Amino acid sequence: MTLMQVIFLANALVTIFAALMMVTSRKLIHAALWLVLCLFGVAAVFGMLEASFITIVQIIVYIGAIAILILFAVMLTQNAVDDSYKGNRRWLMTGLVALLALGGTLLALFTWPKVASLSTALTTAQLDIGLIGQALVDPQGYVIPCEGSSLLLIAALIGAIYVGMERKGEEK
Amino acid sequence: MLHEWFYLVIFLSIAFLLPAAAILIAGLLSPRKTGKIKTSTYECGIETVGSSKIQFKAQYYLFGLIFLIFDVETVLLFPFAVAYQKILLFGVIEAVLFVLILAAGLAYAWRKGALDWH
Amino acid sequence: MIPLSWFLILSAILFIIGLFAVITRKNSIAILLGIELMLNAANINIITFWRYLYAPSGNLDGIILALMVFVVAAAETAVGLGLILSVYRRRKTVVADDLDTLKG
Amino acid sequence: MSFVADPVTFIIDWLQRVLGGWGLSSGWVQFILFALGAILLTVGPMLLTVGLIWVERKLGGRFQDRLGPNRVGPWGVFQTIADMLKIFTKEYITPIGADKVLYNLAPILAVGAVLGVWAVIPLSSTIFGTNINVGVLYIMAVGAIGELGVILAGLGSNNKYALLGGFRAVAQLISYEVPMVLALLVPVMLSGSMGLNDIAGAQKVAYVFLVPAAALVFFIAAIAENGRAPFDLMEADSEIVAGFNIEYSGLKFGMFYVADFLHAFTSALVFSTIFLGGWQGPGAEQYPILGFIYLMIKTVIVYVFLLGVRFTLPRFRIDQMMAVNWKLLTPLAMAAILVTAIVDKLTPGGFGLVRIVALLVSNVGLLLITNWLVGAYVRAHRARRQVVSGPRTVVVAPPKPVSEAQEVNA
Amino acid sequence: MLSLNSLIWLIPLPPLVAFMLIVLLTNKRKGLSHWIALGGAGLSFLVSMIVFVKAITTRGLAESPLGSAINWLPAAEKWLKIGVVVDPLSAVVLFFVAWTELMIFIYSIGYHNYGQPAGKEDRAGLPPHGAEVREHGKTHKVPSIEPMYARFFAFISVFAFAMLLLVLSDNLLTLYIGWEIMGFCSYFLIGFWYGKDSARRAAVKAFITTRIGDVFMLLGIAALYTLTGTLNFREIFHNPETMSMLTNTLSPVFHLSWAGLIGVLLFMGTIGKSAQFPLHVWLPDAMEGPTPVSAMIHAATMVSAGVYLVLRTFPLLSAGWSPEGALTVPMTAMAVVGAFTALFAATIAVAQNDVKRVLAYSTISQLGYMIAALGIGAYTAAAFHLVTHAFFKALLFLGSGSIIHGMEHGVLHTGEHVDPQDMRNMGGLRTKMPVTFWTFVAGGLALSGFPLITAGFWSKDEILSGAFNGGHLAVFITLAVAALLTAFYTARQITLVFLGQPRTKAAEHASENKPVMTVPLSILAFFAIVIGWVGIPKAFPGLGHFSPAWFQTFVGLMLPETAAEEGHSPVPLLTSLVVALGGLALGWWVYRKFKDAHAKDPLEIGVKPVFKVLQNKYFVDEFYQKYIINPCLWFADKVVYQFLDKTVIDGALHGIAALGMKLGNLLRFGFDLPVVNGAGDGLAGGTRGLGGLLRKVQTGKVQQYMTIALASIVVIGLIILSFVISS
Repeated sequence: MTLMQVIFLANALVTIFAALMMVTSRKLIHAALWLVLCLFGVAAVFGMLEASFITIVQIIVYIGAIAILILFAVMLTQNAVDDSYKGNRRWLMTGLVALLALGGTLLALFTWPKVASLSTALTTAQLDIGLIGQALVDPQGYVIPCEGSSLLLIAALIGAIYVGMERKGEEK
Repeated sequence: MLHEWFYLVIFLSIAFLLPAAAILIAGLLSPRKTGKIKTSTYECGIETVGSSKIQFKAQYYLFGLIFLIFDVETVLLFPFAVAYQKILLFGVIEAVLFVLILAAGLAYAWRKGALDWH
Repeated sequence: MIPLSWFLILSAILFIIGLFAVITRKNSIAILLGIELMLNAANINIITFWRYLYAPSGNLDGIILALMVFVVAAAETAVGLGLILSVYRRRKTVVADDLDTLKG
Repeated sequence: MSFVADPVTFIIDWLQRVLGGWGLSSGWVQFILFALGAILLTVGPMLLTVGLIWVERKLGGRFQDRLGPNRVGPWGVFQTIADMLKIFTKEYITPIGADKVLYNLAPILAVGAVLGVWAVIPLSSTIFGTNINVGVLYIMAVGAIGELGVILAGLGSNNKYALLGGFRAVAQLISYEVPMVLALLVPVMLSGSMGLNDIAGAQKVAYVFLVPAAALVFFIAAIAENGRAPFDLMEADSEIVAGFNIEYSGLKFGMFYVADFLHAFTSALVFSTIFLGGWQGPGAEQYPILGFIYLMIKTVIVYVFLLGVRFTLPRFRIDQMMAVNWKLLTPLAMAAILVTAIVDKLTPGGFGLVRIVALLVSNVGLLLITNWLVGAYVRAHRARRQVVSGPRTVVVAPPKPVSEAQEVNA
Repeated sequence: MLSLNSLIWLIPLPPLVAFMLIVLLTNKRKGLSHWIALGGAGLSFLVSMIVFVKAITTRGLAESPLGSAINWLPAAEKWLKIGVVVDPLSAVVLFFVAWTELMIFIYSIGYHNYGQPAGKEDRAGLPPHGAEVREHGKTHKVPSIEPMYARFFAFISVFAFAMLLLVLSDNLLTLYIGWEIMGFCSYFLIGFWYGKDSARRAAVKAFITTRIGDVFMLLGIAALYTLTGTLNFREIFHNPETMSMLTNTLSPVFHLSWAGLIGVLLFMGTIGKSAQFPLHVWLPDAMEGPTPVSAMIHAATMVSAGVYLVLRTFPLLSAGWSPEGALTVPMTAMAVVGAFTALFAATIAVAQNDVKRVLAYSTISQLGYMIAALGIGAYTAAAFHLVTHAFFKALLFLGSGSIIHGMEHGVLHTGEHVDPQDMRNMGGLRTKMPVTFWTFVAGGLALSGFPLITAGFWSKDEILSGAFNGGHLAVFITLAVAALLTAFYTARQITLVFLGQPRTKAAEHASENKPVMTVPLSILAFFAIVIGWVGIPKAFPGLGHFSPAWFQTFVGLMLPETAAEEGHSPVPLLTSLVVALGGLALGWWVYRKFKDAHAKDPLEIGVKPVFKVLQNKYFVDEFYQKYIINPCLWFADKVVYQFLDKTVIDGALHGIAALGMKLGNLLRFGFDLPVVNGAGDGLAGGTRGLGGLLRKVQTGKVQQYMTIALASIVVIGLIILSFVISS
């Protein structure tokens, strides 16, 4: 068991624990915060996979923006009744189905030949962010996803604003 | 590559442990006499009014939303910025287009009055 | 070195937990949280496959796809929360089960 | 490399040899060295903060034509130490109903986030925490964690005003992070890398002179990020009773205080690294230690300038603050990016005079245009309001020239 | 282009055009209509005279007759031709037809009181009742004009067209068409006053009886056509091998040769048309029609058409006969029927009181003469008698019309209700109506065969000598007796009508008719006398060698092989003299003292039972009614209607309908409702049930959908996995 594997296992445990706590925590704020912790774990996993840009983006976008937005939303809808997952009746059955699904996927996973392949070292050149930048803007590369994402973003922005803004009519 | 992140992990853990340790020590040093009045929520000294859960205005969500969109935009722009010296004018124009589209988004928000804090 | 399977197992577990959250939680924001978790699990998978199978050959598909997942997640959360808030403003509830007007 | 030129690397090599000698595996040696470096870079700033507090209170007094602390020790130098000791022994009062975990975690995150920045700042060409290739983004990420700390403080201390203050602070922080980040894009574009070391190294001519617009935007956003001076709405007494750290006492409150002061100095440090060339200076390559001194000089200058701004400008109202950010800074930042991107691409590479002049002229032009636009906007805004009051036969005193800041929130 | 041959076509057409014009355009205007009719008849008269003169002057008319033919019906690969022909026979017949029809047309103008005022209560369909006229103060009744004046002229024009078509046609088909149109016109004209019930019944009776004859005739024509493939006279009669084929091949009926069979069939047509014995009943009843019609039908056209047919097809009937040999079957039939009818009709004529009915029966007997003559082979004699008879019979009929017209004038004048047609009410009209008297006497003498001067004598004499010379004594005797009776009833009629004193006031007031009626009478009288001289036979002692015997030679051309041999014995001459003069004297003597209109007829006093039988026409009508008509009616009613129609056909239909209903019900309740509807409803019910089932799934709760989706993904995943693992 090398150091990396130990770190990975520790991190995996923390993340899974955080995820479980997120699902089972009664208060919504706690659920959100457990999610943040879980996101840190995921960022660590990205770090281990040597995708430095993705790690940092994960932290900035997910924790920096989405988590905060979620916290805002939680605060905005605080007066709604706090739900306790125990109350609703279906969790046992879904739990079983989920486990079954998990078993199924893992089973499928092990039938896949390359499952145990190991990673190979990456040269620093390959890790340069500039490559991504070039790829993003190069017409042969991924310019369409890039421009597409900008369109998606603006659409989301306009949509969310339109939906989110309180219209004069119904301030109750 | 890994040892850099390694260093950062160590650095951050120390960065978080240091104040924790300080607080812990202060906790030990400082006296502990809790009283009902003392621990009640501080309302400038007067009794607390209403429940602590108050109705929030929608601006918080709107600003959070706009921040999120622009945050993601900036993140996507950074690789372009890094590769800026190496790409041709065409790439630049595309990035400019990218920024302009989102500027349009900002203009829309501005026009719809989502940016005002009322 | 960490074999590929470990990452996939981790992402599978996270995905299932996310799914479980989406199905069982009553509060629609909790559902959104679950979705976020599932998206992250997917992202782990993407980056893992990129790292183990495509990184040596310099192919950047994985990274770009991951970025796209981020963009989509951001957009989805923004609009989702917007919807939830407007529903909350009108219906005073965020419980998913109350919103069943599309009942057959 | 002699000790004088580059003491730090000299010491590191020496230590490596010593620890190697003790028969430890290279991994562990690496670990110990990293730990040592990290401790240095975290304890250093904490101690530095003590000095900073003193400097700030002294200079604040001077700005406001008063003495500032001069009782404890010569010129009040030990005043902050006295405060520190006091704070250490203050009692922790945690409000009932407060969420223990969040309440206690908040100050730690706040300080940790600020300290985190020091990891990536290149103190000199050779001395730096780590030169990860996503340095600038790392600073943004650490900033995000700082915001998280603020939120936890608000949420944790079961107090209506704390909650409201917390969220208002976060709203301000995240709004100002947008122009800051956009401004950071410009130096990255010019230097071609995100690592702060590379940016500092690439600044043969300080970027302030190349892209003053971006520098200005970054500077204003940095001030707002700190929650200092004109934007210090967070713990403004007149608004919401010391903002989110109402329920804190003892060192937890102290920690917020430390975070606040350190953040100011750190942002000055980042500004000088990115826009003033960091350790760039005559003979910096040969004698890295010189680089460190240059950096410190530049940072102090910027810090003093920060304090100047803090102690002169009155506080923004929250809607004005938001308006300034979204309606002025963000568009300006975007315009700066666009202008520099296009102009830089059109002019020949390298630090040729043409490129410098072109960039400088375009940025200054941009600043002038924005200034004119703001003026026009304000006049239009006031004119419209003027009409609203409409003609009244009562004799009206001639309207005083109302500056933008005193506008009363409708 | 108007060559003579195509001119012939012009003869029949003008009356047809006149008919069209009258019917379609001018039936409202009486004057205009009768001028159009007259014009048509006049034009055809002129053309026929031209053609007649041309025909007489051409040599060898029989071999190459005038005429032309056109294609009419496409029959298989060659066309069925129709055309007109003028050979000696048709020329002669054309002559007398043209003359008589013109006279009748002129006469009928007067007869229908053209120019008289219209009667108030006169209605179409009934004879006019006379009109009130106010002249210088007093009103007196005057004969009113016939309301259906134009209609009358239209029909007689068509009648003329039909007769001319029949005469001129060169084939049996158009002959038959003319024959049928005449039958049709006779129906219309007899039933002219359709208001009278008796007129309607008479018209139907005439039409049906002639129809019976026509049917057999059609059979004959059809047989002829099938055998020879053509109906053209010249192609059949002048074609030796067809004639030999017809005579030699045996027909399936009674072992008759085909010629014999067709001959008999055609002769039956003639029996119907010319009112010979079995089918003569319709002719006396035909008197119901206006007198010009009776003249037209019973003198000039209709009846003579029958004889003309036999004349035209004589070669076929007499196929295989030579003057010395035995008579062929059709000829014997003709001889027997002809002779018997002659005697039979003569006897009935004697006992009739109606002036027109006497003439009707006399016509039947004279036709019997002609048929008998043809039966014994006296071809030219029959033709000659046909011509002479047409003239004096037309004269007699128009004369009787004039008498009746006069009597009606008297009746209207006196207002006395007495039958203007009954001879007993007349008497002493010779002073009242002199022209009618003299012309009527000329006709009567011609009919009875007054020697030397009247045409009737020469033609009847010819027949008698032909009969005698041909050795047919039985026929000779019956004809002689018939001649005696003819003379007797003619004298009877003349004395009853003209001689003596007027027996009723109406008779006293009878007045002479206008010239428009008397002029045709005198013209016909002239012909009745003169026409005889044309055919004086050479063998006649005395005058014989002077006369050219033009008629015999001219008409003789038709039968080149049977040259008329000259009979030398004086016996027929003597008998005809005796018979004629004796009959006349006897008739005058019996009826000269007949004074009282209501007194019994002297004959009746004499031979009461015989008279009664004769008066009632041997009860033939009653016999027919009882033994033929009633059974037919019974058969029609009971068998055809009751049984066949009602029970069989209706029964079958009702049965089918019932069956259909049962089947329908069966299908409906057996198959339609349970199966088809059942399936449909079942399907609908099933879908609704399924819908209900599925609705439960649509809970509207998003998370439930997610669970279902997850469950299905898992199941599918496992299945796929199992495959992956197993393979």
